[in-house]
Amino acid sequence: MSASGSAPYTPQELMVAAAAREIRDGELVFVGMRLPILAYGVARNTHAPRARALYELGLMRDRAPEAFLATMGDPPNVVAALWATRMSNVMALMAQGQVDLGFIGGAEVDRFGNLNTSYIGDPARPRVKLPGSGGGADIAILSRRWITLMAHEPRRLVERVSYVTSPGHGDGTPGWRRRNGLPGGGPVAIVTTMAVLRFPPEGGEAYLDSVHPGHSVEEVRARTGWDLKVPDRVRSTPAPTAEELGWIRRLDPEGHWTRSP
Amino acid sequence: MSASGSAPYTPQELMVAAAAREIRDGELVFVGMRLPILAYGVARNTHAPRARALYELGLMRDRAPEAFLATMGDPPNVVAALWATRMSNVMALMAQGQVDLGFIGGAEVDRFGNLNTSYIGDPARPRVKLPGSGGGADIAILSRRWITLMAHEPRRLVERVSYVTSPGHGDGTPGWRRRNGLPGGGPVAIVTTMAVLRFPPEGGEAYLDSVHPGHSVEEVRARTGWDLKVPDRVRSTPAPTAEELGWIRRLDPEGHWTRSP
Amino acid sequence: MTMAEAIRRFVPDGATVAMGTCLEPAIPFAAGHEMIRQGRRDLTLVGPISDALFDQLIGAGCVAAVRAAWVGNVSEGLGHCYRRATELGEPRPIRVYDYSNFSISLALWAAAWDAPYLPTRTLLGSDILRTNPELQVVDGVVRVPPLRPDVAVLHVQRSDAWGRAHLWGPLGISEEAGLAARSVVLCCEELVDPEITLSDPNRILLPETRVVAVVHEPGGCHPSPLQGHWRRDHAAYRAYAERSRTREGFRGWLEEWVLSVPDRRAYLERLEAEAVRVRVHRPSAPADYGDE
Amino acid sequence: MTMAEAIRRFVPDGATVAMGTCLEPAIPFAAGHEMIRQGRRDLTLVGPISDALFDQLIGAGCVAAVRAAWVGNVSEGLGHCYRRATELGEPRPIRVYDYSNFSISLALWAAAWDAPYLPTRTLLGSDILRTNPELQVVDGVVRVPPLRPDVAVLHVQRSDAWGRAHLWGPLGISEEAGLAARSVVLCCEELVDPEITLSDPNRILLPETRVVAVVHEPGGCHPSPLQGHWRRDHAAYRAYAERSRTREGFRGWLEEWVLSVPDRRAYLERLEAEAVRVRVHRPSAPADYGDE
Repeated sequence: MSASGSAPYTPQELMVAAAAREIRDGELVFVGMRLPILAYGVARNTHAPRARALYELGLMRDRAPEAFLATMGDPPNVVAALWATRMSNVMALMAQGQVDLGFIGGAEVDRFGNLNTSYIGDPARPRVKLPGSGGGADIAILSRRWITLMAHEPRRLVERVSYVTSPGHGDGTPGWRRRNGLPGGGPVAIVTTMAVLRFPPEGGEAYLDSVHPGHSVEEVRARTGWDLKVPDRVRSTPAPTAEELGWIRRLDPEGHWTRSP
Repeated sequence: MSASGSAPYTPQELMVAAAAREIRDGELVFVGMRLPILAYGVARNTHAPRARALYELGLMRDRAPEAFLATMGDPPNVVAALWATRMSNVMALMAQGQVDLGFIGGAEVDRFGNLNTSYIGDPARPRVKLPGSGGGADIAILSRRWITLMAHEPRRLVERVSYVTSPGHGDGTPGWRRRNGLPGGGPVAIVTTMAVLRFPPEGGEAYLDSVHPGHSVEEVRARTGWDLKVPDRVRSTPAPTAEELGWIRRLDPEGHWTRSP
Repeated sequence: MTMAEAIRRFVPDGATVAMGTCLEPAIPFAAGHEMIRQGRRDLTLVGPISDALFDQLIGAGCVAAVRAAWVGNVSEGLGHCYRRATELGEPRPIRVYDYSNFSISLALWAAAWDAPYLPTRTLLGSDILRTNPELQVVDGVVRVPPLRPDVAVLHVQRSDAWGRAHLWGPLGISEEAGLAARSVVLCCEELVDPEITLSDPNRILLPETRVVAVVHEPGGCHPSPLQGHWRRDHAAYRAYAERSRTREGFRGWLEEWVLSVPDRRAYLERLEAEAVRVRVHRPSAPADYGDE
Repeated sequence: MTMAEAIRRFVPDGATVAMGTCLEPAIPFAAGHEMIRQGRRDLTLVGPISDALFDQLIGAGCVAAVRAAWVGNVSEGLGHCYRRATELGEPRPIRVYDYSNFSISLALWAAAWDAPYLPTRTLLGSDILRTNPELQVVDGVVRVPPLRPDVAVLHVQRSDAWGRAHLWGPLGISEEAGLAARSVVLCCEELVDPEITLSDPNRILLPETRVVAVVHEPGGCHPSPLQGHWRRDHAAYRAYAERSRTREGFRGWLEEWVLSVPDRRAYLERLEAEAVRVRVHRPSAPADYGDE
């Protein structure tokens, strides 16, 4: 899957830029794996110089190391960290509602923002065994708001996930999270390779907010596994700026995350 | 209160020696304040070279510093410690049953080994407000066995304490601790300025085990606030050896704990 | 930030304040004395044990309640002001919430993790369950509810201006107190460059996001010890114990060592504190944070 | 002690073994490979996430159950042996107990503190509560029961022969795993004199009383990184991901890198591991433990 052949950036680069813009200056961001690691680096070096990053293995940082990170545990990520500690301390901050924004990867997401990263099919004899929650369930339940990034495919954006690893807005009824005792606010956006989907402030069902350059509303609807809500006016996702692309390519110089097939 | 005027040691020195002998080689000892700090040092340097000390503020040691300690937190106690950590980690070892022996100081103890270090009189308007539990209740409940040291006075060895800060054998009925969910084994001895009282292996009521040189069974009974059980044969507490006294005086060179009035 | 400003801004009347979290070492006496000078009232003090500092604040009338496992003078015995307050209501009555050391740590961990309570077997069979009704026995275990100080005041060996603090020696309940508290006021023996603190992120005690003030206050923990800097001043504890036996004695002590002293610098000058300064240095072996 | 002896003595068939407790760094691959060589069976593996090691043990047929939050290959994606075991029962079926990262940490803290459970709001609304029936919702909160590994295997930068280990960098769940486990096997990059370890008691990870074996195993965590010593060998993870896609590919990998290799020294020689050795050194500022 790629954007129009002539686009000066890859779909992953656009996703990183879009994710980076979700980070507000001064926020504490729970950074997951892969693209969010880059998104934090871009945000920190552009519009959010005072954003801090929290990594579940036990790190807090106020800058992205200028080295490629294949994982949050790569040694450059520890140098000049603000705190190297236990996972449970990092989780404590999240449990207290101190984490403004979290990122979670997923294999499947549904119209209510529930994520499955555990089992496709019967958990007792799954068709596909996915790696599991990691910190995903914790982020989904405890962070103030969160975002997931995903390839836009019908098998990934599904009507209802068969297994809820990381709960979003549950069954989509108003107040589902509060009724079930989930402290955090839940998902606010799904950033895909084709579009940005958002949730209403009160939760519920995702709607199409913007379509990436080179894609159409029709294409997005066709590649979404449910009848996607489309408001009257759908924006075009702003392309990555030269500055954003510059940072992405500095942080992922070999394109491990952003230029792989 | 003093031993016979000609004794070559003070009552406190005898108590330290008696307490030290309760420490077996290789044991993990939860060391409290004051005399037990010295008792660990004596035991470690005489018959229990492999005994380790645990201090609730967050230290483990395998030797006593050769410096006077007014508190467990004095800087010499940290140098070459085996572990400098959080209190909750030290308490974890005790909760797991890893602490063989604990020491607790007290203002009042009763015939069943219950200690009061909190309130004399009505807690709402106490006649005397004592400092409180510190780690005492934790040691009393969680350590495998424990010992208390006390001046032998009728107002201190009482029929029943009015407030149980650190539970011993409760109401003295068999299995009281097990019935009430207390994991540790409870008190095994009360070392006083005149005698050593012990508890039967199954708990219950203290009995007179040995009388310190210069004191008599009658004197001990007269200074005990309950009708103290005295077996047919009562030993004489062995006097501190020259080696024990040497260590006591090296660890408390000015007699802060052992030669004060 | 000066101590006076930090206390004025972050320790209001009625605040719940955790101090003395390392037990005997690193007690923020300078911060407590400034609270007294500013006439702070109705504080709730939180700590595992308190080696004299709580007694002083209580005697000065700053305290409405104590949540602690032990209040006294560790090498000398009872806390005389604590006794007068609890026995006689002088200078004012205080409410005492009894804990043990383990249970107050659990109360802070419960707050740090936003747990509704932490269940434990400690305190079973103790009358602490009778006098602290917040501690409930359910299904045979004690439920320790969360305890959230408004502010934890911590004295540490060094910090940078951004609040990355290095504390070493016994930690007591410092970490959980800082994580449970809504804010942290750091008092540091040395104010250092971030190159020092960030050279060892594992020694950083707490996230800087929790720290609201960094006060450079050398000697701020006297008479308590601080590894690498100060021995314990036993004589000062003994003198305090003796003078605080009577209310008049305590007032004299308070006037001499707190009220007539403008700040910590003047206190240390009056004291001739150099006698308890650590002169033998024992540097730790470095850890190598090399990355490429 | 050699790795072979440590695994033989302290990791019996059927043991519950915590590994990979720092998440991506400091994974004790050498210990895992020795378990495979010794044909260990019916292990229960405990960890927060596993970056390939659990996949290898599962593929080799050593594993009966996994208690973890995530099993895969962090930079490459799915764990292919894990998939074959769970989807097809090859080479044998395994039982999966799902956790999240936070909840597995709490399970270990519950064991460390001997709490009957720890209550938390995490996992509310997650189907993890459905597939791990040990996690019960009572009164609106999740009760995480204690998890007590028989042994925690930890790779650290340095230790002395008595088991006083210095570990730095992100700690993950290493501390609670060590405190919860009945015993700890330490694998250390450097075996050092006690003067080094005892010069910094705050960096000592665990009480020596918990440590049953110290194995001096340089490079024992390859291909995972170790601060100050090894970068992450991304290429090795990628090669493993590709070769393990098929059962045959995995058998070939296993033969080449585990079964035909007598020990870690031979592994490192075959590997030309020097390419990922850290060459930039960044020593931490010392802490002063001076006392008098």
